[in-house]
Amino acid sequence: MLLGVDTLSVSIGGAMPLEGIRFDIRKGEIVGIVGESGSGKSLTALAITGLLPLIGGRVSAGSISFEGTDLTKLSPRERRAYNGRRIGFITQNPMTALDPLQRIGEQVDVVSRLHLGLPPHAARARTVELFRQMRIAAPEAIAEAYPHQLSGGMKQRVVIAMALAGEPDLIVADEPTTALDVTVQAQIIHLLAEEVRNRHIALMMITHDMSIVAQLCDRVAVLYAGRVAEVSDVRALFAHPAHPYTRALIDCIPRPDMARGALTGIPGAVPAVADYPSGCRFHPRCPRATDLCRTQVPALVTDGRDSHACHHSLRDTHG
Amino acid sequence: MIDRSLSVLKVALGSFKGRVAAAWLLVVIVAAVFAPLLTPYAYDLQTLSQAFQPPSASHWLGTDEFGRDLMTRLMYGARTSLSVSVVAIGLSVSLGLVFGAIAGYFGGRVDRAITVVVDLTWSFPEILLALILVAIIGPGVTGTLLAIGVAYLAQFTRLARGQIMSLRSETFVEAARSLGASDSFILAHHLIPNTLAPVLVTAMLATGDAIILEATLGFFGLGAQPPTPSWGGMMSSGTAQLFRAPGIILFPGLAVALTVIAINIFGDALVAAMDVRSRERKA
Amino acid sequence: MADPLITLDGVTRRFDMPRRFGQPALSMLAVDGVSVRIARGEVVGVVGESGCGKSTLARLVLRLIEPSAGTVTFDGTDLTDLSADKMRLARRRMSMVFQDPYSSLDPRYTLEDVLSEPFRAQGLKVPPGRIDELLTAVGLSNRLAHAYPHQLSGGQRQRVGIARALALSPEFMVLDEPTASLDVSIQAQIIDLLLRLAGERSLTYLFISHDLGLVSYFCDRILVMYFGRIVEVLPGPKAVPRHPYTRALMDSSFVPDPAARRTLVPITGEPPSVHTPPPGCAFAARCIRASDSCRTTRPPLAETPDGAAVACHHPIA
Amino acid sequence: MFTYVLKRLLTLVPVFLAVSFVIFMILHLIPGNPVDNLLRVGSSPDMRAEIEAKYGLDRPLLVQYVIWLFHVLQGDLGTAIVARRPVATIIGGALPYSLQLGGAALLFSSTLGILLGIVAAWFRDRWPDQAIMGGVLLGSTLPSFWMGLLFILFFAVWLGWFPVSGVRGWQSLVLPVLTIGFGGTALVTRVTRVAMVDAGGRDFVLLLHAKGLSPLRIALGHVLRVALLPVVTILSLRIGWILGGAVTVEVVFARPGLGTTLIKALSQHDYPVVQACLLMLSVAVMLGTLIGDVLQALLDPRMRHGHR
Repeated sequence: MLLGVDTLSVSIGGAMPLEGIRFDIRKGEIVGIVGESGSGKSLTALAITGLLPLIGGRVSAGSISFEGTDLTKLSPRERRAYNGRRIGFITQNPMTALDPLQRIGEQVDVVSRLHLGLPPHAARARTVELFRQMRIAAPEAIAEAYPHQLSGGMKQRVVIAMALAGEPDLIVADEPTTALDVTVQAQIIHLLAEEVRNRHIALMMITHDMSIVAQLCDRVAVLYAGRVAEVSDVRALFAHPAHPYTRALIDCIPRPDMARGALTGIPGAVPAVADYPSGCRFHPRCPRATDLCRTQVPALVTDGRDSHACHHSLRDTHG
Repeated sequence: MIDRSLSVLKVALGSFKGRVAAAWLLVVIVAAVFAPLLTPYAYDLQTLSQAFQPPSASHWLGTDEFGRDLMTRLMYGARTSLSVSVVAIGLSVSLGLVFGAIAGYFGGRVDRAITVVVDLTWSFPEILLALILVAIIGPGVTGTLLAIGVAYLAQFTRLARGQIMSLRSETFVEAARSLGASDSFILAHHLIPNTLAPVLVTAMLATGDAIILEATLGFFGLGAQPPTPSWGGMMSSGTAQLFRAPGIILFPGLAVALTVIAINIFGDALVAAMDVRSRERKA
Repeated sequence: MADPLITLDGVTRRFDMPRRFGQPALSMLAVDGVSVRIARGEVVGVVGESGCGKSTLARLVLRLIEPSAGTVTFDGTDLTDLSADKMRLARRRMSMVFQDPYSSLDPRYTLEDVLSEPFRAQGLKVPPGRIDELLTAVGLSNRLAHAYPHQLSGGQRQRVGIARALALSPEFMVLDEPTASLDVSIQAQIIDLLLRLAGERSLTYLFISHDLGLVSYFCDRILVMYFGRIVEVLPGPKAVPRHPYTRALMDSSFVPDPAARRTLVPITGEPPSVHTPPPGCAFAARCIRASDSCRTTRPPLAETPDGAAVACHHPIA
Repeated sequence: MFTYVLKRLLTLVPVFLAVSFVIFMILHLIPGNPVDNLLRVGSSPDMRAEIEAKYGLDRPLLVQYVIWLFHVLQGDLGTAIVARRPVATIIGGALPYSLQLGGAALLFSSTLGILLGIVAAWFRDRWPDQAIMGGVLLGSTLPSFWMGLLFILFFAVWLGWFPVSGVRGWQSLVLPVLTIGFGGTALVTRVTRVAMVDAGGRDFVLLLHAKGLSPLRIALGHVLRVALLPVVTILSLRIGWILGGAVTVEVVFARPGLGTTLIKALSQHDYPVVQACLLMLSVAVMLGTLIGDVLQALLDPRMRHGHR
């Protein structure tokens, strides 16, 4: 096991927007973290990359173990040694992800200089090679360019190259294609999948898009309102979801074979942290909710690596 | 509108700093308005035998070189300084809103013409503009008032124009237009109301700057002419006595400083209170 | 199509860029010669990527932007030469729902203010009970009439936007990516609501979107835009695309089924610069089927009897 | 870069024309006949005729302006009415003192202000920030002439560390620079702090942390550079503001300079001198914005490439 997140809770101010998160990632595995906005998926990414303090948050309970080391117990300096080296990070909006005043190449070079101890020339050669693998045309010229001279898709390739530069074991990608156009999104997903598979790097893919999950991931963790709804293998998840929320989320995507009127959505909206309901947080929007759901928080039931938190699991009825 | 303003005011007064600042402003305003009722002396009563008195029970802040009661002159001075500043800023705000709205809403050549003039004047220090204007209009209360008003005109035109421009590209304005709303309807129902709040807060902060500017002009002897007391004028005549009776300069300066600081603290509290509301809006 | 509600004929919009000192004047063709007819009761989708001109087209149809060339005819009247007063009257019959549910409502307005604005802007009285009726129609409680937008969720705000568009009982609505900034669960709610309203009030929609899957679900007919032009018209949601760009768009959208993963290598590159449009087909540089003629001659939009049309020298058979 | 500076200089030409026209018009806007305003009471008719001929005072206004501008550009600023000396000589004598004071004050304010701004942003909402921002509030609200008087009272009269007035040696520069610098530093500190906090909250900073860079390196190597852009903009726009402070402070400390010259000329209605002083200050303001733009272009590749 590469990464083990165990009963992780995150506090910001007095609120606890993330509670009891549990899932794990094996070496070379692609795991999707999926949920609507407000589900806590980006906070999970910040917790794993140790960037919570930047937004005034902290891990208030639980552990994040990376190859057996609990990252939450490390000093800031020790923690920092993991970033860029063992764990790469790709942010949502490539347009704002790069320092506007520094040349593209220097921004990538610094990773291999800092973490692999390469001298400037070797670092640049490595950057250019990474750009070439990212199918960036004229990589030497791009390395000398500034961010504003590149398109969004091109910048996201640079950000991916940056994440790969430290030869990490895990890349955390927070909605890396949401800000991009459909055709560019497909290019980037394709490229990202190819690179992590070839290098046997684990990928934690944060997304709201169930179709990206279906296309890319080996395993999936579904989050709702700061808690885990379900963790499962991707095929099992789409074929036989355990949690009604997972089912509903899949059914929100229009498919070519869908009849008009079949798309109804999920009633209501994801509650804000201050308005989390009692019991199962999904109960106000759930067609299967009972009194039990309204009062009792469902436990996260574990079955091997899979788990789900529902009093009336769909799998119980389907067998 | 009124209940929204009240709720902002309540948040602004929620902090200790905000309350102290508001209290001081209230004291100054009351002193200025009710000066004749609050002091037994006349502001221009010269009693040369009483010159350079130190602070005492009968003269709380002492007397000046002509034996005039400093406290009395300070209170009457507040009348001049506050009213000149407030009226001058009122002038800049109203004219600035009109120019800014015209430039921002209609754009094109009108906008470019206004912007060029405004940017030009904006890059000049207010004190220089005011000095030029006083030179043209002549010293005195009216001259100071107009000079300050024009000196700050550029700032408010810029602000109003910027507000209107950014509001104009808001979707709710486009929505109104898609429903058949006319230019004047949009101006009256969306643009002006949404511009008012930030302009009023800035106006409040600018009033503080205007008080300083008025005092500076007064210090140069270009403000209200003797014997009418103003904070700047009192300090101007006090320079000659700097070493003998520093109080003549100290107290008016302190009055200016405290009032301007109070305005700034209270204004910042208002800004913060409005920010809290807009953050609630986004959440 | 005997009696189209809307007819666009050669509609073009050119934007002049602000001139920079010592540089030649730049302009861009946001929409280039678009001709479309929309029948009463039809739901027409416009799909394309950012910068293809679809949002400009939406605004040209309602004359929120003046066309540089071409005409827009609404129920037999040419909108492009109506006087301001006549145009205001015409606006009672058409309306728009906007993409951003946050900036589309004035933060100082209560929902009641928002929903009475269409009447006030037209100089009309608000019919008694109309506000409640509109709120109910879009599935909002009438207790919310005095709420401010910041007290609502994104989905609720978008419902308000739809209610406002319905206020004057229009026949035609332009929907400019009404669900693009919403979560999928809310997107589905809104699409469901729009479909229901279209049925109940026999509305005609022009639906703008970047999501081919969504457009195929929602629309009767689909126009595909690339670089300011219509490159393909799909006569029905199940029609097989023939333009390589439409095909690429289709291959780029994933399916929510791990058993149906795409293995195709996606198209490369990005659209050309708006300031230096290529002389031939704008898609040629990214197209595997492109030939020399594609790079020099612009393919016309060729219609077929079944209502399909494609602008390509080498359409897929 | 050279062509960029040249282009910016060219754009300043119409601005200079506009400003100089306004300054020229002062003579016509003040009450009274322009000729009378250029002459001492009781001047001979000969001198009157000479002035009228020199400035073409019987010609249309625009022609008069061109003639005046022509003289000005040749360095002929006219003759002072009261001092009866060429204005250029008066200005030439005053300018070095003002440049000295303004330059020193600008250097002081920007260095200290940027430093304090960085410290305040680094310790945001903790006591060093609150202390600095308290000082900023004082610096931006206390009238500068009053501060000057207090400084004189305290440092010159009571402690005797520095001279009360005059221009003898560097000591005489300390108090005036401190006086202007108090307000100037407050301005720069506030702008720097806001810019640092704003830049520090941008997306790219998150990614820098994710690369494993140290917070200090991120703050000084990346955030500061981005934050300096608005600081430079505001500074260059407000150079005039600091020079304006110099006007008041020169008077308080009885220093020779443009400020004292201007105030004295205003009170003596010596309009050629007033015009010349204003012209000098305007040119300084314009050069300030030019230097700001050039600095901006040096710092920001987007400006160099003609974006924004």
